[in-house]
Amino acid sequence: MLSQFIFSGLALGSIYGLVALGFTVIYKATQVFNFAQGMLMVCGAYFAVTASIHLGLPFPLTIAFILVGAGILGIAIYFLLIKPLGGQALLPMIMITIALSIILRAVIELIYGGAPLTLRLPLPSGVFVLGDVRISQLHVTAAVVSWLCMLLFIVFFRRSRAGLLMRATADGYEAAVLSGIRVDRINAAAWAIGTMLAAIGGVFLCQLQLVSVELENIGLLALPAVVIGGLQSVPGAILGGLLVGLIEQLASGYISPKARDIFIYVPLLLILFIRPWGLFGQKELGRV
Amino acid sequence: MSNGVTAYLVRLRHNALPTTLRVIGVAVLLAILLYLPYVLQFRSIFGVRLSNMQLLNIGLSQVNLTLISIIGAVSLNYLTGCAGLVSVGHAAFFALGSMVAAATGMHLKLPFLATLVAAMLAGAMAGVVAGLPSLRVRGLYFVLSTLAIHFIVVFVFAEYQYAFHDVTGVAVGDAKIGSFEIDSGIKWYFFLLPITVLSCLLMRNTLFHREGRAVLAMRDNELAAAAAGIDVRILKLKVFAFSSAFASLAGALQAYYLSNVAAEMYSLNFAIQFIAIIIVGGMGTIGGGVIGAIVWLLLPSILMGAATEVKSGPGDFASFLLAHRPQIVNLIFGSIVALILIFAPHGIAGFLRPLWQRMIGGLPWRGRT
Amino acid sequence: MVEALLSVDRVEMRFGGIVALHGVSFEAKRGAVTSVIGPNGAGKTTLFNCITGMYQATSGRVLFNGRDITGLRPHAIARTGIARTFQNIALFGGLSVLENLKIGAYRHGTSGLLEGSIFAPRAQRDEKAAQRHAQDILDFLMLSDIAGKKPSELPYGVQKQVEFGRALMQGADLILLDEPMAGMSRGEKETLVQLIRRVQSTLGLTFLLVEHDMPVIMDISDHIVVVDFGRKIAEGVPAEIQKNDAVIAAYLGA
Amino acid sequence: MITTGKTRLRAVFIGTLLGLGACVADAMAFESPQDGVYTDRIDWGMTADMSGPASAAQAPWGHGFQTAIKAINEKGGVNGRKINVLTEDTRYDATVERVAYDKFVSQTPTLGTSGMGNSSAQTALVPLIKRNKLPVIGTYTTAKVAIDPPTPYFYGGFCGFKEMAQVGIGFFTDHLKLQSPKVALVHLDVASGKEYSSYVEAAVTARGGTVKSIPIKVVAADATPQVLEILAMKPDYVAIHGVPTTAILVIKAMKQYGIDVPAFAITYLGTPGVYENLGPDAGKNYYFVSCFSPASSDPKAAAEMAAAADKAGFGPLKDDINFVAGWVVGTTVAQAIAKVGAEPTREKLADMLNAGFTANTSGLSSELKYTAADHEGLHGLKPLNYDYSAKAFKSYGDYKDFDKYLK
Repeated sequence: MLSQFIFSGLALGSIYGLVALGFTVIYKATQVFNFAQGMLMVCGAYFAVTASIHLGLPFPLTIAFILVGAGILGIAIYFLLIKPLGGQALLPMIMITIALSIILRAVIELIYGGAPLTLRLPLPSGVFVLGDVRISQLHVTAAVVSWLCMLLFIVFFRRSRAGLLMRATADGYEAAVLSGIRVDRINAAAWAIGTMLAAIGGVFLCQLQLVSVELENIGLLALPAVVIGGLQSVPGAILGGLLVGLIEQLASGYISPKARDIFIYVPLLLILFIRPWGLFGQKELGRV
Repeated sequence: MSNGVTAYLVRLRHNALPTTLRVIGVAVLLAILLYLPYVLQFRSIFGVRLSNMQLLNIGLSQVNLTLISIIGAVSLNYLTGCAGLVSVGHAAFFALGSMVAAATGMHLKLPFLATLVAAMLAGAMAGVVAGLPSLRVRGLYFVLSTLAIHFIVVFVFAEYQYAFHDVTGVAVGDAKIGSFEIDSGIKWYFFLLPITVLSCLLMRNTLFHREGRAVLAMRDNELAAAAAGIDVRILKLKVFAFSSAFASLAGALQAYYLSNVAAEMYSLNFAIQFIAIIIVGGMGTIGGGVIGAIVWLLLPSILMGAATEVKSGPGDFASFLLAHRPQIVNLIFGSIVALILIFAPHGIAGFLRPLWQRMIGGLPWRGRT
Repeated sequence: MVEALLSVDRVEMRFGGIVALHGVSFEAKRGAVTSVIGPNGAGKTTLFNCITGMYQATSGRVLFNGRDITGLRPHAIARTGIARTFQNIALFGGLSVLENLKIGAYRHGTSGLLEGSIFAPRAQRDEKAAQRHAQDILDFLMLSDIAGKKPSELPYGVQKQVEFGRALMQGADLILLDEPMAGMSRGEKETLVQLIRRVQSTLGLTFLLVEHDMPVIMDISDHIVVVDFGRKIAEGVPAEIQKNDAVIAAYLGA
Repeated sequence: MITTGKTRLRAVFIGTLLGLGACVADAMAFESPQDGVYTDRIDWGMTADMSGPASAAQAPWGHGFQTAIKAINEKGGVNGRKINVLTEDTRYDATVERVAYDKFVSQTPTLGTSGMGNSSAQTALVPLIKRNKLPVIGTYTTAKVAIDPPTPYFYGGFCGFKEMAQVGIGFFTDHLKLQSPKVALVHLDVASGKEYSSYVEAAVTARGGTVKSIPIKVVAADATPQVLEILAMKPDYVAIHGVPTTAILVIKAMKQYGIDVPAFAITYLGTPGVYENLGPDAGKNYYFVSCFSPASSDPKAAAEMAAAADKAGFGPLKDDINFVAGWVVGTTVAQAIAKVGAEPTREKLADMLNAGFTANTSGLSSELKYTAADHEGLHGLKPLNYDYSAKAFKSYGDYKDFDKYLK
């Protein structure tokens, strides 16, 4: 039982981690706490529907289509909504992302209709049997791909020039402007990457379930994940995601599915009290 | 003697409309407020029957629910706009208010008005608890602590509902004052209107006195406020308690109005709706909360009514619009919020305030952003 | 000899591994103007923050009016009778000048939120007292004409004066001014110097200043404390400080 | 603050007078409320979640209802009048449901209303329904308090949870030839899930069996914990309450863990979408019980509905149980209005239904009959599943065959 829960928890957690990572990237670059992250994830699932069903693209092209679509969407969101609002207080920035999710939901329903859709991508769907433990191949694929994406991102973030610029921008907006970095481009890129990561998460979730705007609620579990991990921390987001996945499975399995929210949000409250900067984040120096 | 300051106050008064005009203004406003429920109930004005669209597709129960939401929105605006404590957990206090009203009515057999008071007291106490994280964390981290509190309260509500009430929800008692039962739209209107006006006035009045002004100072600069002797931590808890008491009152009133409420009602979207209201209306002003609630609750209905009227037009397009009315209304609505955020950061109230001030000169709904 | 109103006793402040203050001690005499000078980054503002409770000193004591105020929270220290201004003006942007001043009267009132909401007599009394006091201060500062303006509508120098007025409103015994002259024109500086003198003589208040402008410092101070790299390097009346080798070295060296 | 006390008092006084004057003027002109019946049309209300969280199921219901009325109007309407459906999108929000109901009472008066697919809101409205005397005919879900005892002016329109539990348990216990069945019940941790759970328990206990109730969250992303519990229990069959996503998660996870027992779901989960998503492998063991017949399970009975659906652009929905339910309610409403006669009123309509009324649903549902003692309407159900090779729903007998399980 336990190992079973841990495996499925880690698999789900990897997807959350992926979405949370996208969230962190956006937050680091533009200081926007993105409540629409769940809806961006849903967009990924619907991009897959368009590519695979409406356009009939083969699988690799479908993937490319999703990534390009998500990238363009992210850039468009940055320039249309986030930039014009630039540097406003906390609440307007939160609200604009909520407005974004209302708009995206309406647009999706206008294009695809409200009913859930079924999408079958050629991903492995069998089961590995290891002794007592049965592991869904889809879970394993989701976890492996999520980890690959995370690794790719970390390499990009740490090693590439663009990643360097991104980190520089995140550390200080003014300094970045002064040193000649084109902050807009970097921020737009962050939104593009954040949206792509969410979209990949969405593709996997819609394989586990249906393609539906209601997937947003699951995507919102990325919120506690990033807070537990520490808003600014890339590894924190990933580990936070894994932790939320594990808590979800163990709490549902051993106690009750209702208890899930409590087991996620009570620790979150405790963490806010004890280590407000998250488990893996860095303490921000500031005066009281 | 201070000539400059007196001159300033006199100037305020002189910019105002002449007294007779002001009297007429107040009288007309009052007459409209008194007459409004009858117009909506009988769908006619001075005996002339009005069509639904002439009444903007608005009904009396919408107005009553709007009155309740105004209390909720203004209390959130007090917390978030005036004290600078951003909360996404406001629905939790609605839930708490309805839960306490139901519980004190059912288990303690308290009468209607007493349960409202009990709900306010419970809201104030819970507000202190919900405010505790504000002593440790600020900004976004605080927002998330309110999110956590939202989920925890809704969980408790659901457990209470399943343990003591029907699976379909928590049934609150009848709204009875003595033997007088508030059972019609018009009765509710005349019960809610004074409560709403009074709640708004109570919150507004604080801002013109010592501690309420300190709340605004704390929002603008916590450090300077502390240097002026304001105990910022205690004040935050007080504001939380004050605002939550009104939110709980609104929750209890809503529960009585609907007569049955379920845990599922208090979703995150419900809380987010209040944030949207104060942003649309205008942050940090009482008027902002009022205008925001009116717009947010009534505009969709007006849009929906208008969409129903649009029956002609190029065939396919019109039928597409008709079939997707809700989505189109959502789309328009989300876009309006985004546009207001980008182009009118002070909300509709911020937009109207200069006009209003020029008209009456004074600062009746104190403008602050 | 006049007694010390404020005495700072071996105050040390560390941020992680960095030591910002190495056991600084000095006294501010009642009714006098004491200035703290030193090159940029010498720890002057840190010292102010330690005195007013914005920072918790790592060790050492601060005595005010004979009472140990070390470790008290900022608002509690303010309530013992210490007012301050900030290096970067800290006015309340959402409030008018008049209201900013009324905040200064906070510690003299007792009415709470609930009393304010129902126009309780106590709240009304507090409000009237604050209004009167604020009008007096505005008149004193000759700022009455701008009572209804928001801080953002005022020039920098006037904002500094408003902040000064708010400190006066607090009715404190000791006022800490953190670079009150910074960014001011010659004329504005002179006005402020005269103002401080006037307050000092009419109200008998004690001042502690952090300032860069040497002529002003030499002109206004009764006593000067010089800090550099977190240490006190000299102390004395202006004439002594001007001749002190360590001070000259610190300024020239920096 | 600036107006002095005296002038303010005067203003209040004048305002009050003006307001009262206006009210008197209005009261004089008060017209008797019409019941939404006009010379050429009858207004009828319909509420459903057309864009909110429950829209995946309720929007098809709404379309089914509208399609039925459209078809009737095209045949000339009812007694010379067209039925004009006023649709209100409730987004599964109890306050919006309340506003919509009040709207149909007097704002844009209708002869009656249908839908109301939110059981909490329905419970809240029961006292109002009694007081306002606006007939509610054909609800998408039926709250227990509304029909037990029967609420005047309230008539259900969907299969009841109790009957679903009884027929499902009865059929599968006999079908698998079990003496004391072991049943695993996966249900949502919300109100209706708890209610269904109690009915299943009663039905299983009556047959000497055991039941284990396993809750799942509406927004679950995975059903591993639930299925592991099923695995540990080794049930004879599984009963499922939930939304399409949770049903899919459970069935898929059951397959993953090699649990090869049949599962039957509540009516709401018998949609082509669920079967399509499950695929033939996992879907062959998935059944549901229903009081409605999807078009493909009985093409002859569904001929008229299928044609109307195709014409209205809802062709793909005709196999959706929710669409059929909406259609059945639509035709029932039209028949009821027709039976009342040339000048229908709310009161006459409710009196007629209360006196006894049987709708002709042409085989698309089990018998739909209202009596003074029974306002629920539909009782009979049958088990169905999907034949992937024939691309059609397949029913296991006729509705009447399973009446023996109803208590």
